[in-house]
Amino acid sequence: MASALIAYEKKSNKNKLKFDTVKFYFNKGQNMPKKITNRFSVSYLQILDENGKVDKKLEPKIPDKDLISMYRWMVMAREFDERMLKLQRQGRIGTFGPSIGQEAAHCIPAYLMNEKDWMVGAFREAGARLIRGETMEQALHFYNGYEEGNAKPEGSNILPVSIIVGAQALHAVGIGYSLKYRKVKDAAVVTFFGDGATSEGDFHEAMNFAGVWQVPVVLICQNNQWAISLPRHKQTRSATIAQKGIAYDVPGIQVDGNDPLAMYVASKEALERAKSGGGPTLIEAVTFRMMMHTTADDPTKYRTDEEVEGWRPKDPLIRMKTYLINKNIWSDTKEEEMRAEVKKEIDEAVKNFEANPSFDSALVFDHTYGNKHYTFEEERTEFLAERAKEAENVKA
Amino acid sequence: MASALIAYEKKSNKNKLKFDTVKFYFNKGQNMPKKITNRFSVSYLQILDENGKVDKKLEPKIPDKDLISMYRWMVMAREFDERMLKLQRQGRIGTFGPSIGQEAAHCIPAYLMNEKDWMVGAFREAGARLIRGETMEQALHFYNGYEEGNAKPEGSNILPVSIIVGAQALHAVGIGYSLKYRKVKDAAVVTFFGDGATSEGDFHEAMNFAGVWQVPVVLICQNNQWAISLPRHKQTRSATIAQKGIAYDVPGIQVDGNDPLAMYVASKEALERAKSGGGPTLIEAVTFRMMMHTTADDPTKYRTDEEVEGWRPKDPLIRMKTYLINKNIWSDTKEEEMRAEVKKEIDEAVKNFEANPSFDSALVFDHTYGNKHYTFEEERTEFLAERAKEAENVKA
Amino acid sequence: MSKLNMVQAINLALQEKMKDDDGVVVLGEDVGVDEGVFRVTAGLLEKYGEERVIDTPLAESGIIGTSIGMALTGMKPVCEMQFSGFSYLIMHQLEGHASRMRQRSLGAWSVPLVVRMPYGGGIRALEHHSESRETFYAHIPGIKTVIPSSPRNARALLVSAIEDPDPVIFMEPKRSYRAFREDVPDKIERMELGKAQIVQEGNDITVISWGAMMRPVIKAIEESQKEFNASIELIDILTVSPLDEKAIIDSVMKTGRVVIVQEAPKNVSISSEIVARINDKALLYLEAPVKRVTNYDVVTPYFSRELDFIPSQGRIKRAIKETLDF
Amino acid sequence: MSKLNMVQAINLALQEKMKDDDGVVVLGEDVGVDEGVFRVTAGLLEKYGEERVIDTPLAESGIIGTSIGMALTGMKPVCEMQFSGFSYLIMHQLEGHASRMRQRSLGAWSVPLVVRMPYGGGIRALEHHSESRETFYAHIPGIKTVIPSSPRNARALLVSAIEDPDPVIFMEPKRSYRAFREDVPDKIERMELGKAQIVQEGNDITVISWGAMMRPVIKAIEESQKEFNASIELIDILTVSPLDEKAIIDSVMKTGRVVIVQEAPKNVSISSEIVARINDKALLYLEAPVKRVTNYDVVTPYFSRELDFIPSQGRIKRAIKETLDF
Ligand SMILES: Cc1ncc(C[n+]2csc(CCOP(=O)(O)OP(=O)(O)O)c2C)c(N)n1
Ligand SMILES: Cc1ncc(C[n+]2csc(CCOP(=O)(O)OP(=O)(O)O)c2C)c(N)n1
Ligand SMILES: [Mg+2]
Ligand SMILES: [Mg+2]
Repeated sequence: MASALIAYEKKSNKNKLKFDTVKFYFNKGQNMPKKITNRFSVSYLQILDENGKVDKKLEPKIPDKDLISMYRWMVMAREFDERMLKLQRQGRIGTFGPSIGQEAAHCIPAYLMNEKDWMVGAFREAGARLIRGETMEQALHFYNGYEEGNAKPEGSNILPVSIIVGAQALHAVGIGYSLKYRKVKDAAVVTFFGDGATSEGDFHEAMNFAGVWQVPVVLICQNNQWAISLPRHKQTRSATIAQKGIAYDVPGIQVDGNDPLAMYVASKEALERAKSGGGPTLIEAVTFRMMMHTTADDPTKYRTDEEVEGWRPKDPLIRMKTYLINKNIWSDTKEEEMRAEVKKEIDEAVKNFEANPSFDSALVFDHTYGNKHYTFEEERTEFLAERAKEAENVKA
Repeated sequence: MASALIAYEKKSNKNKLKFDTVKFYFNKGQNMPKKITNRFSVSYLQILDENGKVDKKLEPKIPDKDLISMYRWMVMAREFDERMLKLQRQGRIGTFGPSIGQEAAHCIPAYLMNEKDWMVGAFREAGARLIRGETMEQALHFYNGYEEGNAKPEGSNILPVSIIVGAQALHAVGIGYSLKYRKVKDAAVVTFFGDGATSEGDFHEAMNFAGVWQVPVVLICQNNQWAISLPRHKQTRSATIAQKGIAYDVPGIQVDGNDPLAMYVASKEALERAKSGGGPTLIEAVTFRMMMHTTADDPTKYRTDEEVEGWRPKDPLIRMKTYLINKNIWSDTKEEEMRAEVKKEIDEAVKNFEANPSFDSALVFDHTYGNKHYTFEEERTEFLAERAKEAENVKA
Repeated sequence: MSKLNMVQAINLALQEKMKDDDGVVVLGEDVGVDEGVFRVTAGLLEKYGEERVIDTPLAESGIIGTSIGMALTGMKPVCEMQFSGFSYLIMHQLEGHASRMRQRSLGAWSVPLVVRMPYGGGIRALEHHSESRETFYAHIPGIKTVIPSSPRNARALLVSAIEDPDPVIFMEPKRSYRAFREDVPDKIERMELGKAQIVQEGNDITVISWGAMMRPVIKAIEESQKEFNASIELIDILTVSPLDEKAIIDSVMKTGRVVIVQEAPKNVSISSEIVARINDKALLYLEAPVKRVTNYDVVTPYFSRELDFIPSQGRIKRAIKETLDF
Repeated sequence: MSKLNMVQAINLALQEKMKDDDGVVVLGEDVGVDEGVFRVTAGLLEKYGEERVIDTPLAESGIIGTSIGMALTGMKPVCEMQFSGFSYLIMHQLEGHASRMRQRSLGAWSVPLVVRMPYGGGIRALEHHSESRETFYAHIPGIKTVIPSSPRNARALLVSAIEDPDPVIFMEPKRSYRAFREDVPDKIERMELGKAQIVQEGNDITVISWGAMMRPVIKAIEESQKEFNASIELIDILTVSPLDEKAIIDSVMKTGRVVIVQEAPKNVSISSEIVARINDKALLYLEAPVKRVTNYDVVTPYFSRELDFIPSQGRIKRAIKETLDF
């Protein structure tokens, strides 16, 4: 793949900021001398379409074992989300936001990351978290209201879930700055956010800092068409999210986010660009949130079944499976075996999770600050005394 | 003037948000099927160049009396700023930020506004404020540290100076919403901000809300190349500020902000667009801050004399004067007369201002809230008692 | 008279004021089609249309900033922060503009807007959905901060907030949204902002609280009255800023003993200010130190731990006992 | 030992820590070429280059948000808010991330950053350049808020703040930036955060203050000692959160009389918390109500009015007298 895919055409007067040095581009054949000084475009990338048809010119060469592995992760993410939905309905965990339907958009880039890369996510990248080394037990603890879910996996740089929409993109840019400053080789940052997040000021500031600093950051917008009840076209008037990169001179591309091959090519190129000093990239992964926003949400209030059904054939898992089968490296038997394996892994994780249902509350006093102040130690003592009295009352 | 000037070319899939409905535009003659889906461009407008040469095809028809009046206002702004600089050096007012060099960028749009229009400024539009009805006395009171400077002029909708960079753009969009909701005819909002302001999240949110709501707002960026010590190219990597409109589907244009005719044409078109339901426009007025950021600033720390001198020939006042002279409606005698008049007006304002050097402090208790709460009345009593004791001490 | 829960009561106030005044608009994230994530804005879009019930882009500063613009033109925006945990994004617009516009212009301009925001813990929600940070707002001169505790006062206070000439932060105890119902009169009701309510009179001790804490407080008081044979005065603060100091001072002068119960952490909070006001005006009447029952000064824990930190009925009762016994 | 003003002393601390640790970077608006609008970062760019002294785009949330990212990787960003009046733009990053990352991850992650910000009035500056809003920061668990009052303690506290494992808000009293000089030792000095300083001991009354107010306070005390023949204890709080409660309580137990002087408005402020702590731990030792000398609860007026509102030497002296006479 040439690295020209993710770029808008630039014929700009960049770095020549005094307007008198601007070179004008006249539109020939026009009466009015409309002096166009800058032209931009936004591209769209799809390789494997929803009918399983592959654009051979663009098809990446991916080893079979990686293809299968990526598929397995996507299945794992799907099955795990479905299990969590059940657990939530049974009151065994709290509110959570499933990412069903968006697996390609976040699993593929996560799969392409290495140990030195940093992942800075929002809250709808369940699969990516697993791929980057968080365990299912952790996710269960997190959604069961315990900070224990945010433990850092050995040898993996992954930040906890970030719920304040958009804020984490700035952290990613700061981490990118560190990587560049420390001259860390072969390392980049991948940050995820939704279409809704692009409306927040923090997204803007992150894009702008990323552009000015030319940091190794890949900004992936999982454009799943909805921000809770707000449809994409009410979120912003721009035709694409990708074109928002133009505001910051950050290359942007719109990708079929349900196409694992397109996500592979775009993420790989963006990661390579980042690691070779080429700066940030914005990837708009066009996908769809197949489920509710969170388990506390009722999507029938704001969208039709038809819309959801219309997206079902575009499912990234179906598409990947078809591709594997067409490549003769997959079969229904293999699928069955794999699903069974995955389910067993999940069963085990749930069992482990439930064996460990609650944790010490006083821990909070240990981790509010990194060093001790006597006033907080006093508060801890008070807390423990109150908890003891509370327990007595319960007993009594 | 056709209204096609301020627009980027759009071949977009707007309003067809499902990606499967996107129509691809293939770049012919390219090997790789790069599917360009959206194209954009940014234009630059200059009509009267720094040598006084007029682009006849673009020259607007402006009545002589308006031309002279606009010129007079720009001279007024310049002379007043220069007087304030003196007053500041003499300690007769506090810190202030001169707008010398930027007169065309803000006076011309202000001149085109009517009584129903709203002006929502930042802090570097001295001339626009005068044109919209604020008095010089007010400006002097304001920069002398008295809220009295913010009185609302009769029959003019102008908000007080807004110092929090970028914040005011959102107020403008909200006012635009009201005008639209109330179906106020022939009314729009003009908001000003600097190149630095475009980095703030609030600028982004304002642009996005303006785009989504299609409100009658003209957003004018006085790109004066500097935000205190930060040069334009370190503020953002984009070649123009105008192209930031693309992120929100808000038409943007880059204008020679020292060219009164170009500012006239662009502002007029943007105001007309706004008033006819065409929505918001972003105007990047390319200009230069000829003086210090504020009187507390020392620009020699961060920029060269040559840079400043390079901009001197582009002065909007010189250009306008040349234009008037070439049109045979102006002369050095007229200039002298006018300058004398203007100076007299300023003399008088300063005299009035200094006749009224201080105001009641307890007023603050009247205007913190619109209705009374007894606790604040008690505080006022305490305040007055303390002030009285303080006065006694001074006497003693 | 209907039996309403707090969600319905707040909705009633919105309906009433929207009907009353076509300048009242509702805006925020998911307030329209979705009718608010807690359904507080149910029925509004259908009745008043998209122009007055506005689903905004996802941008809190955008919501408040544009609301300020609307308010400056004489409209009455009632905007919503989906959760108070996202309201820190609007601090600069509140501190810098909404609260100042009146004084800055010596009364020429004003910003009559309401910011509604569900606050507080107890509903097993994700991070940032459980804080009680009224301190931030209470410390800003020029705005008022109101926290209802029941359906009836929520309705009446919201009506008054919308009619108020200044910015009002209206913090809704989400834990109480559907916790109980109360008779709410059919006729529009108002409650003066800046005024506390003496919920019940008593002579031995004063308990002061607000918002979601009123429920455990009331239960703790009921038990305490019986068990300790005490006559307890209960004050519901309702407006945390400006404080109804007089209501507090009068009560302290009578009882000499005070327990303050708040959901927020202790450090630099409303309870601190109440203690300070008592010190200023009624120190000599105190027969015991004022007892503060608050959250701890720790980072708000996730939901499985949070109830260990928020004042419980038991803790409140013990504080009453301790203060009576002092 | 050199005689430095506060600007120079803060600069010294930055120089020392940048030399010490190549993870220390300075970022903010105009901190590089311009060397800060108050010249606090003078010489840093020249010595440490653009990579470590970063002139950022004009975006406060961007500054703190990227600093959080840097801090998470083991760097030590010392970022600047040009004026504290613009720091409300970073509240969500502070409350939502900087303060929480450690607890959220049970210690796996931490955010050791410093936010420097000049605060307070008295320099005839434009709107938003004069507030004292330490309340906001002090109320957020997980961060520390430090306010030096002199060149020497500014240098020592900033060194400690940069070495601290958690986010520290470092509020610099700009009115004191160049107001006086003090001997500052050549050898690096540290002061423990969370510890107040007994500036002078005394038996009759305790005066508590911090930041820019220390100067009028010291003058008022000097006069009061002479005129009222009183022995006055003076506490410089230095860290407004976490408060050094013990220093306060010990002093109150000795003197029984307290005056607190703060530049901020009264309502829900550090002074409120100090009164509350005294109530909690030393009520019975009080011989008079604690007297709070504060700004008024009004929208901060423009500079020609501001000095009428900020506690003056005279007002402080009168408060001391009143409290002694109670
Ligand atoms: C600053 C902020 N505002 C509001 C919310 C409440 N909220 C949580 S998710 C969400 C919608 C997010 O939409 P999008 O960015 O498209 O991500 P998606 O949920 O679709 O994955 C909202 C409004 C929040 N978490 N943070
Ligand atoms: C939110 C905020 N941050 C910082 C400042 C301090 N400040 C005042 S003006 C200014 C530069 C503004 O640059 P620009 O927007 O280009 O306007 P100009 O001064 O050039 O007219 C800065 C940093 C401020 N007033 N508000
Ligand atoms: Mg979405
Ligand atoms: Mg500028």
